[in-house]
Amino acid sequence: MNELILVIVALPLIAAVIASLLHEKSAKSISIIGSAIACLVSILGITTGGTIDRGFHHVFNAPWLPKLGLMFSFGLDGMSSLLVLLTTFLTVIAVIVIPAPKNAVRAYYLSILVAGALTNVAFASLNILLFYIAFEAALIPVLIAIGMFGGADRSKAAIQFFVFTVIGSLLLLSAIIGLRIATGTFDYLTLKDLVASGAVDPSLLRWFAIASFVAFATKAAVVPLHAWLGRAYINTPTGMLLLLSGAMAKLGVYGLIRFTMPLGGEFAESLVPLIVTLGAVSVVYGAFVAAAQTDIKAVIAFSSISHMGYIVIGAVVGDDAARSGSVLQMLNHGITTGALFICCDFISRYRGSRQVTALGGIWSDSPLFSRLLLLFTFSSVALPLTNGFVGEFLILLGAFPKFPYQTAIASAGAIGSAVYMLWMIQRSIYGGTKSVGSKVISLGVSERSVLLALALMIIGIGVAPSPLLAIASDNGHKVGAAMQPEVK
Amino acid sequence: MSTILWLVPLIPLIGAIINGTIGSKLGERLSSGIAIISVIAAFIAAIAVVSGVSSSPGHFVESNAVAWMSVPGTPLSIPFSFHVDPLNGGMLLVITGVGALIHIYSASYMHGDKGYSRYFAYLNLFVFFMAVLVMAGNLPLLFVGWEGVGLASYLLIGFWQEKWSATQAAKKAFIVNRIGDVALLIAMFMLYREFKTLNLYGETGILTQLTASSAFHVETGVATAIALLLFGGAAGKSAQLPLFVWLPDAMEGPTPVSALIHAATMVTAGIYLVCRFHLLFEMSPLAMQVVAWTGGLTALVAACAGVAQWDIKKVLAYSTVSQLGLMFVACGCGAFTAAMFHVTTHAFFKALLFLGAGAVIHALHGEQDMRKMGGLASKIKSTHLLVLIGTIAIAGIPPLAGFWSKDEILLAAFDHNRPVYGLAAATSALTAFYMWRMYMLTFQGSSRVDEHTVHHLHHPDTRIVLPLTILGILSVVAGFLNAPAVGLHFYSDWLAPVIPSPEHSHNSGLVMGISVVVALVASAISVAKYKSYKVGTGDKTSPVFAFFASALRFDDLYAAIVVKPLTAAAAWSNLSVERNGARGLLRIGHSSVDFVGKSVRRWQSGIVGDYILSMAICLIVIVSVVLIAGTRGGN
Amino acid sequence: MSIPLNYYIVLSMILFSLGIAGVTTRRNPILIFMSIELMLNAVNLSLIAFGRYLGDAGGQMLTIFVMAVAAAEVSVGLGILIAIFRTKDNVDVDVLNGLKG
Amino acid sequence: MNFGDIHAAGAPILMAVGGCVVLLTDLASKRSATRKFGTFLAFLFCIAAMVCSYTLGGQLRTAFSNGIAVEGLVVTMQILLAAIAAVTIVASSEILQSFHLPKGEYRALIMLASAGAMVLVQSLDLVNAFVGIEIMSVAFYVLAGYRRAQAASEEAGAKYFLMGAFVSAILLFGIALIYGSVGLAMKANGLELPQGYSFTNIVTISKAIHQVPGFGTSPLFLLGAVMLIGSLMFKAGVAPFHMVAPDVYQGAPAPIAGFLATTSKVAAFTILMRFFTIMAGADTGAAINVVVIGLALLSIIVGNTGAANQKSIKRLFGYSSVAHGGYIVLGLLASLGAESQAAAITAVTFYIVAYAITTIGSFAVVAWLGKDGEDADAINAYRGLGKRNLGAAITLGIFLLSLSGIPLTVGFLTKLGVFMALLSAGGTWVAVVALIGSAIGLYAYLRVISEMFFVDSSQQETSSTDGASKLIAVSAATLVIVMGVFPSQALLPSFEASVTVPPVSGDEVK
Repeated sequence: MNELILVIVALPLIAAVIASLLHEKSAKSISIIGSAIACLVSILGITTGGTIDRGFHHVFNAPWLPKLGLMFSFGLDGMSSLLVLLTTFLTVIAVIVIPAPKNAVRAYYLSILVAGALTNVAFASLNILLFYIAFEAALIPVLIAIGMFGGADRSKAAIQFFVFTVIGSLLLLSAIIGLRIATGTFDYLTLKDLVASGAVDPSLLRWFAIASFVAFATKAAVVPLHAWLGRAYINTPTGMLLLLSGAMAKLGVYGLIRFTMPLGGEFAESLVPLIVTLGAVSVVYGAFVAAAQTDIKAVIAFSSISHMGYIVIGAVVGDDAARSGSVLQMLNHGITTGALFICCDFISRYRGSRQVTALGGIWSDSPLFSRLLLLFTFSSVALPLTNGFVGEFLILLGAFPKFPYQTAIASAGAIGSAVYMLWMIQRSIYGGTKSVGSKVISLGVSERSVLLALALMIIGIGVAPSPLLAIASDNGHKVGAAMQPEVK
Repeated sequence: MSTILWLVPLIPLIGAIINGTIGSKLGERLSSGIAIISVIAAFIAAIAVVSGVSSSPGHFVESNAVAWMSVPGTPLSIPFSFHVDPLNGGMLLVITGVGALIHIYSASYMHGDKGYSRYFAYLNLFVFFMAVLVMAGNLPLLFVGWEGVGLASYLLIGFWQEKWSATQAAKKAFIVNRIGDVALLIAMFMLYREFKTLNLYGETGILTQLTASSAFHVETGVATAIALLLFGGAAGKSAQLPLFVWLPDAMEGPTPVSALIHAATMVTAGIYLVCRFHLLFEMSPLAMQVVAWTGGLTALVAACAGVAQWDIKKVLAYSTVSQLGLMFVACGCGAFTAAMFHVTTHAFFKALLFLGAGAVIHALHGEQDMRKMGGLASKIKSTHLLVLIGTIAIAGIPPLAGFWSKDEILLAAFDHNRPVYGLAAATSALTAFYMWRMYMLTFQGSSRVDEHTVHHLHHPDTRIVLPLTILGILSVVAGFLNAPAVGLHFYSDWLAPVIPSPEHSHNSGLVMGISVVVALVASAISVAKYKSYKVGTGDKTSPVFAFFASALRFDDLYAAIVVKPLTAAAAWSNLSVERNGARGLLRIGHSSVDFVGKSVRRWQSGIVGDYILSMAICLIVIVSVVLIAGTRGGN
Repeated sequence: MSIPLNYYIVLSMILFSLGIAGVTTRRNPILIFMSIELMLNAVNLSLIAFGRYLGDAGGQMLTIFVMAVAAAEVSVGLGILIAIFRTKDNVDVDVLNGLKG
Repeated sequence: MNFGDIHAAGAPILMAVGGCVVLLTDLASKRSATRKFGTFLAFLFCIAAMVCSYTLGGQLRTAFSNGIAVEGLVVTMQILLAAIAAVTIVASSEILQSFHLPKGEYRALIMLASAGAMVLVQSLDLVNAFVGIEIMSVAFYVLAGYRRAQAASEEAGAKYFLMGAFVSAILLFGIALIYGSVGLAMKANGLELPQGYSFTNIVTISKAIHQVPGFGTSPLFLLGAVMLIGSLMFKAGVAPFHMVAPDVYQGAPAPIAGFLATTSKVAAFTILMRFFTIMAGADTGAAINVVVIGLALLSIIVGNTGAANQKSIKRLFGYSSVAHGGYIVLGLLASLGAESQAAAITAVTFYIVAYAITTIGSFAVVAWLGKDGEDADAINAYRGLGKRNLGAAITLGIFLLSLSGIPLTVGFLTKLGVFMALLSAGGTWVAVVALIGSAIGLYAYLRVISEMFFVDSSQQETSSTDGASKLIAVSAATLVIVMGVFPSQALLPSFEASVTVPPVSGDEVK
């Protein structure tokens, strides 16, 4: 039972290896099977079970390089189990919906599956060094996907993305090593207890707080550390983009909740106002930049700076409701933005362009697609009874008492999202058809079912979020409380 | 009872889902049938609910709570729960009732449109959200309805989405509403901070806490802030200054939509919100002043704009804005009963007028310009008669509905806020003027309709006439629900449990006299002026007229001070900050690396002599460093 | 009365510096060789002086090593230089600038 | 002088003898037959050397009147050196064939150079160190210029020689000064020369440093030490003494370049480690630390930035070797701290081994992709390689990622080790600068990866003929990954080499 996470990680990898060995035709189906089973298994991960240690369940330990203090130690709490589920789910739909590039089918699926698996390792790891390794190694498949299958500007985008994010994580590495030297362990729970008991030199914790914040904020594309995002997202192939924007960007926020806040000591607390302000700035800035785009993929890309701003605020503000909302919103953002990117991919495939100037009239010839896109749009606009509203509402509600002004500014971002999303909708699906080589967007069975499933999730989470909130509310901050290990 | 509460919103929702999913396959009869029946059913349920309210001891009925948003380990738990008391009970009847009539009307009006079932899906969806809005037992749920009706309005304004202007108007409506919504949202956050709950009712509910004397731990400053934010939301939804600009454009939607959403129901949500929180508003005189003045100014501005419109629907749109303004005047003067009463009567006669206008437009194959109308009285008699009733009602001529409800407002203003009374009085004069102008231009005078159309007039069928008739009757009699002058106050008694009845004012006679005179005089002038209108005579040349026609150029103002700067800011942040700034940051790192690399490679000149030289130099430098550092470190 | 050690050391340092100066300034490989030889002999001098002063054979022994090694080096180096001279008939070391950057 | 001594010095002796034997057999036998046989013979001697030094075991022992010492570190390094030599000999058969270069001499030179390196690695007396260095270097000069026909190779040889000769003079002067200063200090303080040790012996030096007050900071000694360290840094290709390295690596044929790069680094850094360990905890003032930090950071910056935007991949590897030299020096810096010493030595040893494997592999790829002996040197020749020759592209990609220290490659673990040692020695800001430097390096390496995978090109598939290099490259890549994921319990302990210096009998201790 404790090996659950190993299964979740291993299945896609095995599938990837098999797929890359077999003929191209079978690659897709095998990848689907592997990732789908992993997704189903990760549903089990939500239920508490296996060994339970200080708030984490399915705790698994095995030595990797004990001399370096590097262990395969995994454990899930509500937050990480949800994020693992999200990652596996996004992997599945990425494989199902987005067709692989003709020339290198196997490499493509390989990169996606490996990226998903490594992201899961990071989400489930209870050993900081292991987390770091996965955190950084997961960049390689992304690098390859961007560089090999990306857009026009791919090689530059790939290098920039990689170097920029690695600089952040190198700082994190130095901080992690510092912790190890001071405490002699990489084990998250032990470190957490040590820090909580004030046994660690605060100057070191300060350094950890700063370095890890930089690393994680870069990952979560918090302004002004978002510089890599624009070019990277626009040039990332949609399949990988689902994982990159949907799951990996969440590693940043996850890191803030899991590591920076608990291990950063008082200094991390003193960073909170800064982080919240940056979050609010990201919300507004992202909206502004998104509003100036004409490429719908770019609109969605920059919109996610805005959305991540909310999530970051909720993550650090130190209010249970806000933090739970933030965790839920990570899911929501993964689902909604994923759906939007998928639709964007359809549009560019069938209409031959992503420029709003060349689009229009999709509603009249592709009604179902258009309605779904409209729904996704309003989920992104955080309309009540869609998933987007629940998350943002809880985040802002929780953040308001402590940071009224930042929260008010962030709330105003809701106007911005309405502006650019509705503008995009108006230009792309309303009106009359403009582009010459435009075909009717005909959804296959699998594509249709995936989009409908996403739509149902959006409504479902919007109407009945409580079960997910119950899981999401069991996140990092509780571990400290349940200090004494309870053995089941 | 609680289950019936659920029926009110859910039946229309089911109708919407059916029409939205398989509607296109059902055919017109069936899909319109489903829609109409669902709303009528909702209406019946509403009647049941309201009767339950009147019969229940506490004058309210409450549904059971179904979990929605709740975070374990925090006090936060927000259920789906409905609460109906006299205040929103009355509105519920109006919404479902008028809604049903308009559904029936639409069944004929929208005949032949390729989006027929989609239209009814949207319309049902609207009824659902509107019901949720008024029945909501807590603020987030109210917000669901609040933004939901915004969504429905967006979808219906942009119903003909091939039409650029339509989608433009829809977008504008949603975004302007969003501005108000954000204000409401922040108000919600503040309320949560103050009251530690978002429930409106129940022993811990916000309103209950407000009634309790303990409520006054909220100091006035906070109360004012919250009240103003709430009013901000209301101003967005109810098209008040400065956010009224979306409503005239909203006329791009089908006319029945304008009747239902943009006249009878949705736009009154703002008044409902303010009345709901009247205790809070009463705690803050400043807020009351703001509400009253905003209402008064909006009323006057819109009335001025109404005078100068040629598009029949635009006239009605501005008149709606202006009437809503009057309602806020009432709120601002503490006459919440009057406000709610005017909401009701206005729903009747404005719906009547819109539907009548719709009938006219329908008859004329979509012609909306009054300059191309005239002399229709003889041609479409039933419509003419009913529109006439509506005109008299809104013009404030006794004994029709408009007179009574408006009179209450004017009285309250007269008693509490004379300057605003002046605004309101002027407004009612202008109202009478432009309504008669509209009537005369449309039905009287010489026909300016082109020949072809005259001979092929669409004559309204029963599905159009019936709703008009019912609304006509209501517009006549509804006034007597609350006519204190003649000793009738059913309505204020009905609201009494929620809103205390106003004390009798000794000025009523005076005010009533003034308003009657004003209304009659204005009407007379208007009739005289437009008895025999010829195209091109007079007024549209004058700059004042043009200024009024453009609603005091508010759109241009916003374009100048809001839209342009923000667009510029967006472009700037994209180009200057994102392209050159953020990516410039990358470029700087990149080029600095290149720079160092270049110098390193220049150092590597390839000439071994230089190598040896630089090595010797480096050695000497190091040696000197060592000898200095070493000897210092030594002692 | 023998010459103090310091004299030898200073002398050898001067010689060594002269050698360095020669190596860095000259462009003719033969002269560079000679300068290097000068440096090596400066080293030898100092070694012998130290050895003599300490009464230790190590110095002299190392000197022998140095001589041998220097011979080996020179032979190899001359070989290389002749090879170069064959290709480009010019023994200025500055012509060796194909590899740079 | 007994069998024990012979055994202790067995590896270099075997290599040297092997070199001569190979040379002679090559003379004796007919040209055609020798290729296989000579290679086999050389290979055999290399194996023998490995076995010999493996049998020495890990515990400390000295030989030849304490002229040389043997312990875990020496064993590891000698095995590594022999392996490098063997691999190089195998890898070079291609170029020897296609350029009609004399084979016997070549193998002999490789083995002699390796023998010299081994001597240097295990020498405890600076005189032996000097002899070792010279044996190694002289062979290097010849090897660098071995492809006489080609101007570049010739130039490389000449430059290497001129610089090398100059440096060995400096080295000698350093030795001489140390010799003198130690002698004078002991004489002045009436310390006895430890029994059986000479003044130039590291043990004696350490005794002087630790027992003579103020000796560590005496100008004479510091001057000598700096000259010694500096010239060894030159051999290791550390900035600012790196300048000849990129030229030589670019000029020499790929297998030779790989040999030079690795062997010289292994040897030089090992002896440096030994020298640093005796200075650990000694009062040498701030001097040595300052110098070492300066050199390390300088070469990290120079190496990584210099590697950026290179046109020649061998030159890129040259600069990257400079950068990695810098990281190793950081490890040495940590080894100056008493408490972080063990960790530092382990880290450095591991780093050196990993670097040797990666570098040999990288140069092997360059040789592999070359057409009939000519190296595939121009980076734009790698454009679109992923499409043409995926195997080679992936292999090189692995090496590049390892060089840039990305997790799941050995490069990450090496950097991790060095930084752990460094931070535990308290060099936080040094570490941060170094980290930024490695990010820059990442940029340089990614350019090649991007050329290989991300850029399409119309170049034709080059049919590689060099099977040996291919084999070496692939196996090295495998090793890089395996060591990166499981530097398994079998591998790690041997790196827990402690550089030990024979204790000085206590009676002199005052």
